[in-house]
Amino acid sequence: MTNEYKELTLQGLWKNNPAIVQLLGLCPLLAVSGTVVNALGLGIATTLVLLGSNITVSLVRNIVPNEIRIPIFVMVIASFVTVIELLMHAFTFGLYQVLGIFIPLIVTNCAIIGRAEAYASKHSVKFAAYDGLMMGTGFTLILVLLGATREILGLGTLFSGAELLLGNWASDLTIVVYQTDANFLLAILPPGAFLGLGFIIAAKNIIDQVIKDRTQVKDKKVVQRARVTGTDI
Amino acid sequence: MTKLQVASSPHHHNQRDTGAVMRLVVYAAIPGIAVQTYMFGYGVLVQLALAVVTAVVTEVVILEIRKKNTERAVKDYSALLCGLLLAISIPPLAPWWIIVIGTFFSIAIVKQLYGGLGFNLFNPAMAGYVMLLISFPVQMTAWLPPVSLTIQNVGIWDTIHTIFTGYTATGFSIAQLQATVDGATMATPLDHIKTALSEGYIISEGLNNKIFNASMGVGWAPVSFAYLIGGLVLIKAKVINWHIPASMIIAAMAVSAVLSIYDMSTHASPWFHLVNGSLIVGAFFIATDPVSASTTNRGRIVFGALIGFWIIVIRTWGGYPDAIAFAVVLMNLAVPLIDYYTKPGTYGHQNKVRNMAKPSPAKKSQQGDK
Amino acid sequence: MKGFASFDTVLERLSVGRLWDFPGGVHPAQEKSLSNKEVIKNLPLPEYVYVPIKQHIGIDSELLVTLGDKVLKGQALTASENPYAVPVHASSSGLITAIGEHPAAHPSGLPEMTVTITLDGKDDAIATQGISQYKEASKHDIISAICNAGISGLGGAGFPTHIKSNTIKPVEFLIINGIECEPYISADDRLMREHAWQIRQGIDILHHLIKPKRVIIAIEDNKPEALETMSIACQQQSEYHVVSVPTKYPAGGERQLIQVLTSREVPSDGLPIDIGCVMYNVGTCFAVADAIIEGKALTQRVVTVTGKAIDKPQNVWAKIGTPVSHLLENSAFDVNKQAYPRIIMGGPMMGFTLASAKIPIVKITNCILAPAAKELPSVEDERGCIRCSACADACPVSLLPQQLFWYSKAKDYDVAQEYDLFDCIECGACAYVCPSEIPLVHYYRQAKGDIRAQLHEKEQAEKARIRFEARQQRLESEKQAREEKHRLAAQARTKALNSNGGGAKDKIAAALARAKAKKSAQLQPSEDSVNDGASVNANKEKLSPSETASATKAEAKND
Amino acid sequence: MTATLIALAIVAFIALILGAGLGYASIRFKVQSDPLVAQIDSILPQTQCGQCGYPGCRPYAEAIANGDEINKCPPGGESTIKNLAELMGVEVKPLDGAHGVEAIKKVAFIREDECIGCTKCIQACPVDAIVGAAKQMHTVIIDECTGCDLCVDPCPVDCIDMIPLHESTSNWKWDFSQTQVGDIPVRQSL
Repeated sequence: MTNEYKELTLQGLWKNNPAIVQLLGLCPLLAVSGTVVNALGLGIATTLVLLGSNITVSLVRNIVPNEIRIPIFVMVIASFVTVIELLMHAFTFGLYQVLGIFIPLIVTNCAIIGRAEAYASKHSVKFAAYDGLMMGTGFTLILVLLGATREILGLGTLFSGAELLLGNWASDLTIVVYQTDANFLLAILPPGAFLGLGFIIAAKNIIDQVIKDRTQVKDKKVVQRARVTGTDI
Repeated sequence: MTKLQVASSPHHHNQRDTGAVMRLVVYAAIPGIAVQTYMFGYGVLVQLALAVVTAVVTEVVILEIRKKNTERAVKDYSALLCGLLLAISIPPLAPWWIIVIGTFFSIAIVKQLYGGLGFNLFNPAMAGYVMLLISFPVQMTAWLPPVSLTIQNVGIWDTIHTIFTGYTATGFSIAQLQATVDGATMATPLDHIKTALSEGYIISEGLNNKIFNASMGVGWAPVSFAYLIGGLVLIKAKVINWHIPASMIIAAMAVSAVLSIYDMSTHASPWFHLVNGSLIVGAFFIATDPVSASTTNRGRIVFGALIGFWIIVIRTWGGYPDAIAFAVVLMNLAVPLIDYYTKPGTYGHQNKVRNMAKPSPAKKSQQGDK
Repeated sequence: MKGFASFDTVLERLSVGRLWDFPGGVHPAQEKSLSNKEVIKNLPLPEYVYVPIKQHIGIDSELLVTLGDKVLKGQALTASENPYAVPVHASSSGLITAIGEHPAAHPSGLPEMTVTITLDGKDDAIATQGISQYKEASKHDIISAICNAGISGLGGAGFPTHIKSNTIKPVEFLIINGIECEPYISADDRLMREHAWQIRQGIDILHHLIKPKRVIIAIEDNKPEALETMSIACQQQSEYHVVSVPTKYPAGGERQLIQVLTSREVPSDGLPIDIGCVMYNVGTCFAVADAIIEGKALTQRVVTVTGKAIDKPQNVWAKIGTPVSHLLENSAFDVNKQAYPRIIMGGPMMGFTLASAKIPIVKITNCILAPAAKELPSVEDERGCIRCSACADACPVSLLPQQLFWYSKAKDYDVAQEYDLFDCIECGACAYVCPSEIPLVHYYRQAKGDIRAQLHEKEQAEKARIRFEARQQRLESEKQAREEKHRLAAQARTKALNSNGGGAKDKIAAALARAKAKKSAQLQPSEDSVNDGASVNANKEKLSPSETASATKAEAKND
Repeated sequence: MTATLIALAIVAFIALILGAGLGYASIRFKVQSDPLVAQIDSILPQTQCGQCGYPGCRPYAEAIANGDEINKCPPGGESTIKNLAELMGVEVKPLDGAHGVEAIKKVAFIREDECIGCTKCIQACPVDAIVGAAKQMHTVIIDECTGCDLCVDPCPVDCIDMIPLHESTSNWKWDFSQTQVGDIPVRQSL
């Protein structure tokens, strides 16, 4: 793996993660991360759109006039979202119904247009594609993490409703972590998403701080002071 | 070696520190708590003890983690007060973990995560209450009837047993305890009216119930009045200003008056709204929490009035019977905005330098306009 | 009509004794009875007096005396051409034994230029000539007599009195401030009780100078005796109103008192004169009477020495320049009653702690306060602000002290100024009521200091930029001029060469070639014999400094 | 199928119109940005000390405008970095220690009895704050001195000191940590 790919991986998954660093695409992130399966479904959909749009934007980057690039990116993204929506409608109808409005809303996911504008429109196709993949994966990971947390806290289960995404065989995947009659509704409700996201971001910052403290290297450099004044009078 | 004391003026200080202020609020709540205990049983005291212990322990642990001065923070009694306010708001026989989770949430998340005393955006007790109410609606609405109406005599041992196991020592569940003398299941007055209205009854029919005594909820109205006394003491002692309680109560009464004039049969009277539920305790003890309330006097009036407005709106059209917590938390959000637009005019800024020799008529009329 | 009542309205309300109020304010325990029971005492002369050259908010003056001079009481030590300057005087007779730095009567305790006089104990005064018939004298003479007597406001700010009195704007109310709202202090109280008549004379003089429509003598209602004596002293003058003002701190603040008496607000960017008011402290009136009628300079003032660590709290006549230690010794200061050394100059609300007991009494010193162990307990550590807004309720100028505190602490000075930081009068009411014991005023002072320093830096930077650019331009134009000169010279030479014909040209070329050959022959061996570094150095000496710099740079790069 | 085609055509048409509008707007409403360099220059402290590695504050301002780091100015210190970060929309960074440390403001002072009148410091001063002439004693105009210390090195006899600005009662900033503990009577029995 070359340096660029390594850097892109790091950027997408950690350093510049769209969900917890750039805080983009919060609307679907907060809304559909109630369970792991919902989160995974939306995450995959977003990743696919991101991949497609990054490739396309990168392909056309040299022929798009600067002034109207944003409308064009939006059209590209909208087309891919429509494709994904139709695919989900066809193959994972249950999930399609659960996610509802949030699939079309991927069009307005700032993470996607953000990558198109910030990266894909300036780099070659292979890098843009890889960037899209990594950013999408980073986004999906956070979604799944948040979904898992909320699902465990709120329902006491994991992977409930897996059949919606993977077909009927997957209904056995559901894990019951604990049984309760007093569900912690707050975790399932939107405030739970905000709180959960806050804690994930806090955890990330703590880890970063620890890493930084460990790898504190002192690079000494010497700077030559400029003589402001000439004396060649 | 005694050190030379150099300091900025003033060298004189009022002797009432934060701890004293908070203590006064706690003392002022005592009559209310006493009446509440008398009316609703020992559960109130048990919840109070649980809440206070949880609050102080949480505060200490988090302050230790944050490497802050623990001792002084505990001595300011703010955690204790927060636990107290939460404890008096929840049903006396709610399971123990309700109050523990609620208090922990109030202190750890709502107060300390925002930076501790003075930095919290929301009223910790009310944010904790909201969290509990939306997370555990069943447990949070399981109010017992006032002691005078119950068939079961719940003693102190029964109370503790119920709070920790869900059943009295003799094996009754909360649902059984909720039954009144005439066998009807009991709810709070506000709940009762809400249910009655949803079942198509009109207000006067709803009031025609054992739990009401001249439209005052048995047990509820005395508690309100006891808190009112404490609140007036607080105003007298200048711990709180009159602005928030006054504007809040007046606004709530005004809104409900308008509504009940509009339609007597489906909207309860202002008097009903005042004495049933937590309007008074909210106005004097909860909305006046200095940290999360507005900080200017004009702002306090706006803040209180809007809380009063929301209380009636939520009680009338909302999904929950009582609304203090929602209204307070909602208005906490608006505080920075209110503060910004209610800055008092600084001395000397109304009139910039004028010419005294000939006060021009234009300027005079301008003043008149002001 | 907020903030401005007409003359008639004010008069109407004065006549029935109805006043206005200012917002906020606090009621600290008064403690005035410690010191206000006994008459003002005269102290034995101190050994030295330390007279700071600058005692007012004006400009530094020029010294009139030198080391070793003998001076008499009332002799001017400084003089200045600047109209804002006020002279200082020797406060007793003696020898000038030092002129140098001495701890100043300032919160910082930093030294200031001070004249030290070793007293001879005779207290001989310089001959004086008063203007007893001041009504016949010209306004200019009276004003300059006030100035020469060294009078600057004795109330606290120390604004030169002659400037204030020399107003050309019409004045409706001449207000005499006998409020003394700080706890503990009773200097003005005693002065009014014992010297009401002379204060009246001072008021008469000021009345003659300023010609106000009315005179209001305002005294707080916790000083009934002073109220009575002043009323008796002023009963003959119909346009003098002696007014009892409700006790509330800081009612004695100039702007607050004007608001209480007239409901008018001094514009934040203006002076009381802009709303037709002028205010003097009673002590200033007393000094003015001394200066005009007796011709005496301001050499002493009443100082309250009080506090529970003082066994004999009292009011004394203190010579300007008397070290604080002398006052403490003569008032039976018991150091063992204090938990830690702490002497406050001024009142407990706005005074400052002293770093040294050698600090002298100055014209604005009204109190020396030595609190005992449990009196005025000092604040340990501040706690977090609980946003209770007790400070806003106490603020007499309707600021939001809490917001100011946030922004001052965060060094967000632009916003702090938006919240009118500079309208704060530093009265300390906010910090007094703060339950978290935050030293609010201290934060404001630091913020104000920083803002002033920033402004100063900005000005300096702008000046430096202009000078730098001017210099660059000058260097550039000099360089161009030089190049132009060289070019012209070269042109002239070429021209000369061409006109002289090929022979001359060849000759010069030959000469040049010879010189070049010689030079290279000389250089060759030296370069062989020394190392590279030395040759660089050798070259360097031929270079101009700027080239040296670049050469050094090149070397550094090579390193 | 025709329905799709019609939709496509409509969308294409709308896109064309809107695109044209956008293109026009981008030319018509082009914003002339403020001269950034001047703004940056006004934030810099104008000591002209060269510690940033550029000959003067303006060259550094130009460098920042072209993307150089904002943390190279020791005389300006934290507050300058903060202001620059705000202006440039970048994150605040700690001062780059390689360029020097933020120190209290000093001014140059020439020990006049040692001065030989070589004028080297005069040539070195970026703001013409030193007066004097060849073979004459030089002196620093304290009010004009920026404290850049560029005059110290060129001096052949090392007679220039950088001394901190005198703190007096008029520029004191309520910092009690600097207050000298004086001779206030102290209780003996402790």
